[in-house]
Amino acid sequence: NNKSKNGDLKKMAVVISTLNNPWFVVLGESAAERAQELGYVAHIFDSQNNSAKEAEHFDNIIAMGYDAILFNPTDADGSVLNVKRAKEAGIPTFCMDREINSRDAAVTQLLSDNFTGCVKLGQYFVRQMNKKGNYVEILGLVGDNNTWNRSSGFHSVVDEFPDLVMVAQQSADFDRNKAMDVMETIMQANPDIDAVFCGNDAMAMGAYQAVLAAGKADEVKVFGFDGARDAVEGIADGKIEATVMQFPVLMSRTSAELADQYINGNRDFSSKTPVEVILITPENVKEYLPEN
Amino acid sequence: MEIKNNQPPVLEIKNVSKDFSEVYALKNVDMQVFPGQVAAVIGENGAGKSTLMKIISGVHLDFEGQVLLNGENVYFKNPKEAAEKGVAIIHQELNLISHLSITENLFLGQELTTKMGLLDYPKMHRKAKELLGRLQLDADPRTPVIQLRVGQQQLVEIAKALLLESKVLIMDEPTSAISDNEVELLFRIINDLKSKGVAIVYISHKLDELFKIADQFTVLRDGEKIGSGNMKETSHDKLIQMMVGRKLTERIKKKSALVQEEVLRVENLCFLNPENKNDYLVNDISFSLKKGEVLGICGLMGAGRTEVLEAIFGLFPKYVSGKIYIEGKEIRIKSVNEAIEAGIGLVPEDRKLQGLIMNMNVEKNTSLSNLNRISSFGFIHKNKEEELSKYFIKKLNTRVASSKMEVQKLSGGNQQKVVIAKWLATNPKVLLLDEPTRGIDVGAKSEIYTLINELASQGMGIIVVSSELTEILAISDNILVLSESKLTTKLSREEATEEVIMKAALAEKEDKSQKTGDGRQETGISSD
Amino acid sequence: MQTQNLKHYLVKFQSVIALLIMCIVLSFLSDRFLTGENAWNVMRQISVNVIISVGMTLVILTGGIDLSVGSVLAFAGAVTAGMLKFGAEFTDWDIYLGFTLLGALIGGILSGTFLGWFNGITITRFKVPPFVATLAMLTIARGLTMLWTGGFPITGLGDNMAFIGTGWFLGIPMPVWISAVIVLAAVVLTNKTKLGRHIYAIGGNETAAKLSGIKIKKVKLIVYSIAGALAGVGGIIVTSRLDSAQPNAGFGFELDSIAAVVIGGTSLSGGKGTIMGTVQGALIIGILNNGLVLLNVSPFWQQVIKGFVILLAVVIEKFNSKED
Amino acid sequence: MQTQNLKHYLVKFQSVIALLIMCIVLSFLSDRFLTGENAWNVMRQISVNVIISVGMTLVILTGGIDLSVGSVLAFAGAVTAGMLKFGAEFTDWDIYLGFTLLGALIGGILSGTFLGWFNGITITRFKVPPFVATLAMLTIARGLTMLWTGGFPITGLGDNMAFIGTGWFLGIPMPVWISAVIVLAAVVLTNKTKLGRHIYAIGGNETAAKLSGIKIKKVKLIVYSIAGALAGVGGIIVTSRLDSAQPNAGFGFELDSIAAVVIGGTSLSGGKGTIMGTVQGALIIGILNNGLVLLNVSPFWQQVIKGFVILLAVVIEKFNSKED
Ligand SMILES: Nc1ncnc2c1ncn2[C@@H]1O[C@H](COP(=O)(O)OP(=O)(O)OP(=O)(O)O)[C@@H](O)[C@H]1O
Ligand SMILES: Nc1ncnc2c1ncn2[C@@H]1O[C@H](COP(=O)(O)OP(=O)(O)OP(=O)(O)O)[C@@H](O)[C@H]1O
Ligand SMILES: [Mg+2]
Ligand SMILES: [Mg+2]
Repeated sequence: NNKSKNGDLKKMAVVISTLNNPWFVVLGESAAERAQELGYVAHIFDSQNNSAKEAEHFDNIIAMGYDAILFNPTDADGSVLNVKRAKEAGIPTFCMDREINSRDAAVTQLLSDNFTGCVKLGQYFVRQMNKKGNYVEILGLVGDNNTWNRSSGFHSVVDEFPDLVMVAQQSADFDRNKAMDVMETIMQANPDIDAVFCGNDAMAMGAYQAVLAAGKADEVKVFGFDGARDAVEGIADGKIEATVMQFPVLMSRTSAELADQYINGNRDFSSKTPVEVILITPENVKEYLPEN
Repeated sequence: MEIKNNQPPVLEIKNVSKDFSEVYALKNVDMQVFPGQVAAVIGENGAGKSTLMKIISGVHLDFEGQVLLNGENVYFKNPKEAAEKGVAIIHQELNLISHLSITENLFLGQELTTKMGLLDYPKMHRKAKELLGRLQLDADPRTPVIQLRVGQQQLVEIAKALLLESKVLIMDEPTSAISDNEVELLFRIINDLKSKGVAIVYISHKLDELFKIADQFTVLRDGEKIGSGNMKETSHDKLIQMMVGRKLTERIKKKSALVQEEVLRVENLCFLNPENKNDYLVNDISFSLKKGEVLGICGLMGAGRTEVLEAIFGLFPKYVSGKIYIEGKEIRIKSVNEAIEAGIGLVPEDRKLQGLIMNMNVEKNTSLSNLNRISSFGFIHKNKEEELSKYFIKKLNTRVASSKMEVQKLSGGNQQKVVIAKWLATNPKVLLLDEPTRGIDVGAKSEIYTLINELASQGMGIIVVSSELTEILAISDNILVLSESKLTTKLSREEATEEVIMKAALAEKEDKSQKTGDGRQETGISSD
Repeated sequence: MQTQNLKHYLVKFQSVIALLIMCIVLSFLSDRFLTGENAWNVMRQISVNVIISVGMTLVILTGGIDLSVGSVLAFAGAVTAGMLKFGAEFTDWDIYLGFTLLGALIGGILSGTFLGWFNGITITRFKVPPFVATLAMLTIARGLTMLWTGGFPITGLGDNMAFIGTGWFLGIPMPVWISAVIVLAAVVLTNKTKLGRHIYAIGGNETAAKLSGIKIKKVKLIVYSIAGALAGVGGIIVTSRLDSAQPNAGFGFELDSIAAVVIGGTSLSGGKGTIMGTVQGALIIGILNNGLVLLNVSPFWQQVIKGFVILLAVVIEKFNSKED
Repeated sequence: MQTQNLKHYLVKFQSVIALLIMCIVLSFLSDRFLTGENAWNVMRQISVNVIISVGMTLVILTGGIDLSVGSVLAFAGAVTAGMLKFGAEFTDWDIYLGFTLLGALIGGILSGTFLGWFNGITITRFKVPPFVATLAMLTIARGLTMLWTGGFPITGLGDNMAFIGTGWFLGIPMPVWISAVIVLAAVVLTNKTKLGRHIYAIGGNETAAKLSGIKIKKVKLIVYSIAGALAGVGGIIVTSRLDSAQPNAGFGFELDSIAAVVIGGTSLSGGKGTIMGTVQGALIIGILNNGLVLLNVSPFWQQVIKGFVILLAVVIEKFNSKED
């Protein structure tokens, strides 16, 4: 029964941290799509990476009486109050991809674990590098906790190996263009770089462009995170070494389905619903190419 | 010549020198000012008059020499301190905040407050109204000054200084923007202040004024004091000789070389007030201008003289109606460009705001309306440009160090010549001059008169708007008198006298005040 | 005289007209728009922008600009949260200072004021153009915030702190109270005090103001400090509402704030404008954001429409005031 | 006369001094800084900023501002990439148009020009203040880019396209060539042409310019169109360099660009400034970014240091030009 009391279709709000990044566009659009398939009206809200903006969206969503929120938070801590407010107003929230630091505010959180993903990536990284060499890390937005989750997951493995030397750690704000500029300059300061680890695939592609332009595509191994389409293709073409695939489509479709179950009376949810992340390397890339 | 006086001076300047990065503006200048008397300071443009006044009033802080007030050495750190010690100044340039009201401008920096520390508007408005009454400026003190005309703004500036009730009042060209009517008024106020023992330092390029009002004079030339003395013991010519260091040829009355060929005819020119659809700024004016004729336009402040010129020049095509003929052909002027193409040039009233790009050099200002002529395919020929400006520098005798000098560094007279040069370079058939000699020294003035004559005798039609009757009388062949945006009289040079003109200038005004039963008399008109 | 007066009023309330048109259109398009709840919603949402825009108005009235408000806001929020949560520890002297909520709030506002004052100093003493000086502060304050927080948000600030941003008092949300008080104070400041006159005078004609004996440097210093202090207040509210000081809070706020000021009719060249105009400008932006969301316009289209509506709002204003 | 001349030269090259000091300090701190390779690196990195800042300089010289450059850049890049990759399909008429590289490039630049022209129209015909008009365009163009790309990057544009951003010609990177040609053209435009003179005149004194018969509206329209076209060129280079048109490309470029112009000594109130000054401003910013990364300064500190160095650079300039 997807009709509310006055006969209109029930509504789901999809609140996305930012639509300035294709990965999140996929997340938002597939959540909305699935909700519509299930017979709901679905609307996407763009928080523009701004917690204050997100709070405004929640105010509006509560005022407009949505029936569920599929939520991709801007911040683990800064978004908690929003979810609590929605809960008080009787609107269930389902977190997607990014975590909030509260066990009971959201109905459930569907998370692809950034930390664990980067641990896997780190282990692969160490193997590819034969435990030694110079590498560069390019961080995302330094005020963003995903940046640090990924970075610390990676370092929790890689820092165990003293011969792996991080010669530079710089930020490129998750931006392809900035990553290219930064990488070019880092290569000026450090001629012998063996690898670069980037906090997302956009930056990995930017770093690859820099490496390519410098004629060092064969020497420098590029690692990314996200499983963005061009990065996956890049792995197949031998441009990128590895990335970590998160499954935005799976995650968002599942969250829409769980919300539907909740609305239909199911209350049996565990507070976290982990969604697998998969390390993509040339060995398994075939399965994940867009054609498949 | 030395000034004789029995009283001690209230203000004394000793050995004052001032340089602007290596260029001396003042060299060892002395001066004395006595209570209850008017001390005139005269000199050519750039002689250093304003600079001296700025030193006295605490605007310029680094100078050599001494300023003594009541015999005591003083050093004002800012204009406010000077005002507090009783030295007030009316600056040459208008220093009003255009979006603030009259009251707010008058009390700027010395606002009256209530006990709670908030502004006391009722009290300030009351005092402002009182003061405006004294100056016969009939305006609501709440009016933003931007809505006032230049002359009225000048009166506000004067009022601002009067408010300070100072012991020494410096007036730097207070009459350059107001018409004779208001000048008379100002003189009465000055006389009033004199009788109260206020010392006044008075700067003006209008020598006739000085003979009416001043007691002593000091002449500056190139930053040096050339002489001083009592006004009664000197003459017009002696003063001029001291100022310019040479004898000026007497004002040339132009040979009447009038041909009958008409260059401009205006029929039923109307200019609707953009703010008030029932009001005309120019109301149904027709006249014609012959080749080689100098047509003077006069009237009181706000009579609509400027608007006549602006209407012809195509500045407000939406609000202007009427027919304009150039050399017998009717033309429709919808933009400044079309006016220029038709052969009209306008030297505007305010050279700083309307005439010049202050941070551009002489060369570029001169060529601004003539770029088509000195460029091909949109590229400017620099050498032609330089030639052009050098030609006019020579022709107008503009005093500049080089044609690459920024115009903001020139004195007023030379700036005015640059504006005129810009328009002469367009080779106009008709040249409109709005207050061409405002704030210009006698030397430069006579040069501009000579120039006007010369241009006319070459066949150019010239219209001159001026607030100075003597000027209009000296240079025009025919005179139009406006009153309340209507044309009241056309006079030939022979018919025109100051009395006739003043009467015509007041015609509509009196008419109106009678009609509305408003008995308020326009006072202060006396012609001599 | 009668029609003159009417016209005068029309001109005076020109931007109210743009606002009214928007409200009428929106209330036809969405029955959710004209509800009390939504009204408080909008008011609460714009309160932070109103607060920093009041400071921005003062700065712009003097002919300056302040690009650093967003970063200063983040810094002040982080300082408040840090003081509240961790206190101040001086390990060298073995001193630990805890702070009460009030202490932390004052600390936050003072830190904002200090950064604003620093802006003022670079502008008045070192004669750096306001645009460059505050652009530099934009990165400096952001960097300081990152350093202070280590890039991580500071959370868990307690219910008292949360009350400032989320509480209600006499049926009105706290942020609305705070912004109302600040707006009132600023209206009095600009209209009824010497300082207010001097601010307008400096923006109108700095030379003339100087010749009238106004202490330009002092006034500017005060104005930039006020802007910093108000950014600090904004930072406290944002932090309190989220129960978390975000290191990247306030990103891009400078443009929103300047937009509110300019749409409210204040001239960027200074000397002309009012606080109430700015409030209306912030309302226009706030209602627009709210309305587009209420109407479920797609986020991509929202940006396009928002741009056109802002243009339209300004054109309507201009059109009304043409007679000025 | 001799010392006068010397002083004149010192003043003329004032901003070069700030630049020199920076270079000397950096070459002491890093032996990698003063290498030919790194020099090309810096030049290539600033080329996009230089190109859009040339347009920005012209706009600012007329007394305006253009906040929309970043979004226009993104839009033009997306249009180019879209045309190149997908062509234009008119399903209604069953027409499919493919585009050559040249066609796509022209399309991209024209789309930028159009948005710039639209800015000019709102400013001159509807009398919207430049700040508001271009702020509106900032969101509009971003929204249009999102709509055009659906929020996804357009990638895989081929080697010919890539050559524009990453290729070398006669030992010099292509983007440097392009920016050099544009700078040269702009220097000629500002110094040698009627249009250039009119631009300065309008910014110096709009009333006087109008009274001198200059067509204010036309000149402004041209200038904003040029700014749009140059943003388009910038968009093409960014797209080519990344082999991908990013919907969020150019975000925040307006501030970088205005900073380059202002640091280069152009006055925000118009009428005063030079193209070469802007190039120096862009160099200062570019070298600063480069140096901080070369020295591997922590990203947190980078922001703080960057702010202070910009302040310092401007203070040094001011100090040198005090004698002016
Ligand atoms: N701020 C300044 N910087 C440089 N030079 C200046 C400055 N002010 C005045 N001068 C120069 O000092 C000299 C004296 O100028 P001043 O304004 O005192 O002349 P003035 O006698 O008042 O002339 P006028 O009758 O035109 O008002 C001029 O040569 C002028 O160019
Ligand atoms: N800015 C303005 N605001 C309102 N009215 C104005 C303005 N400028 C001019 N006017 C009106 O136009 C009329 C003519 O003014 P204008 O300045 O042309 O007179 P003028 O004869 O040239 O005097 P002036 O000696 O001041 O140049 C005035 O009566 C006045 O009402
Ligand atoms: Mg003077
Ligand atoms: Mg006039």
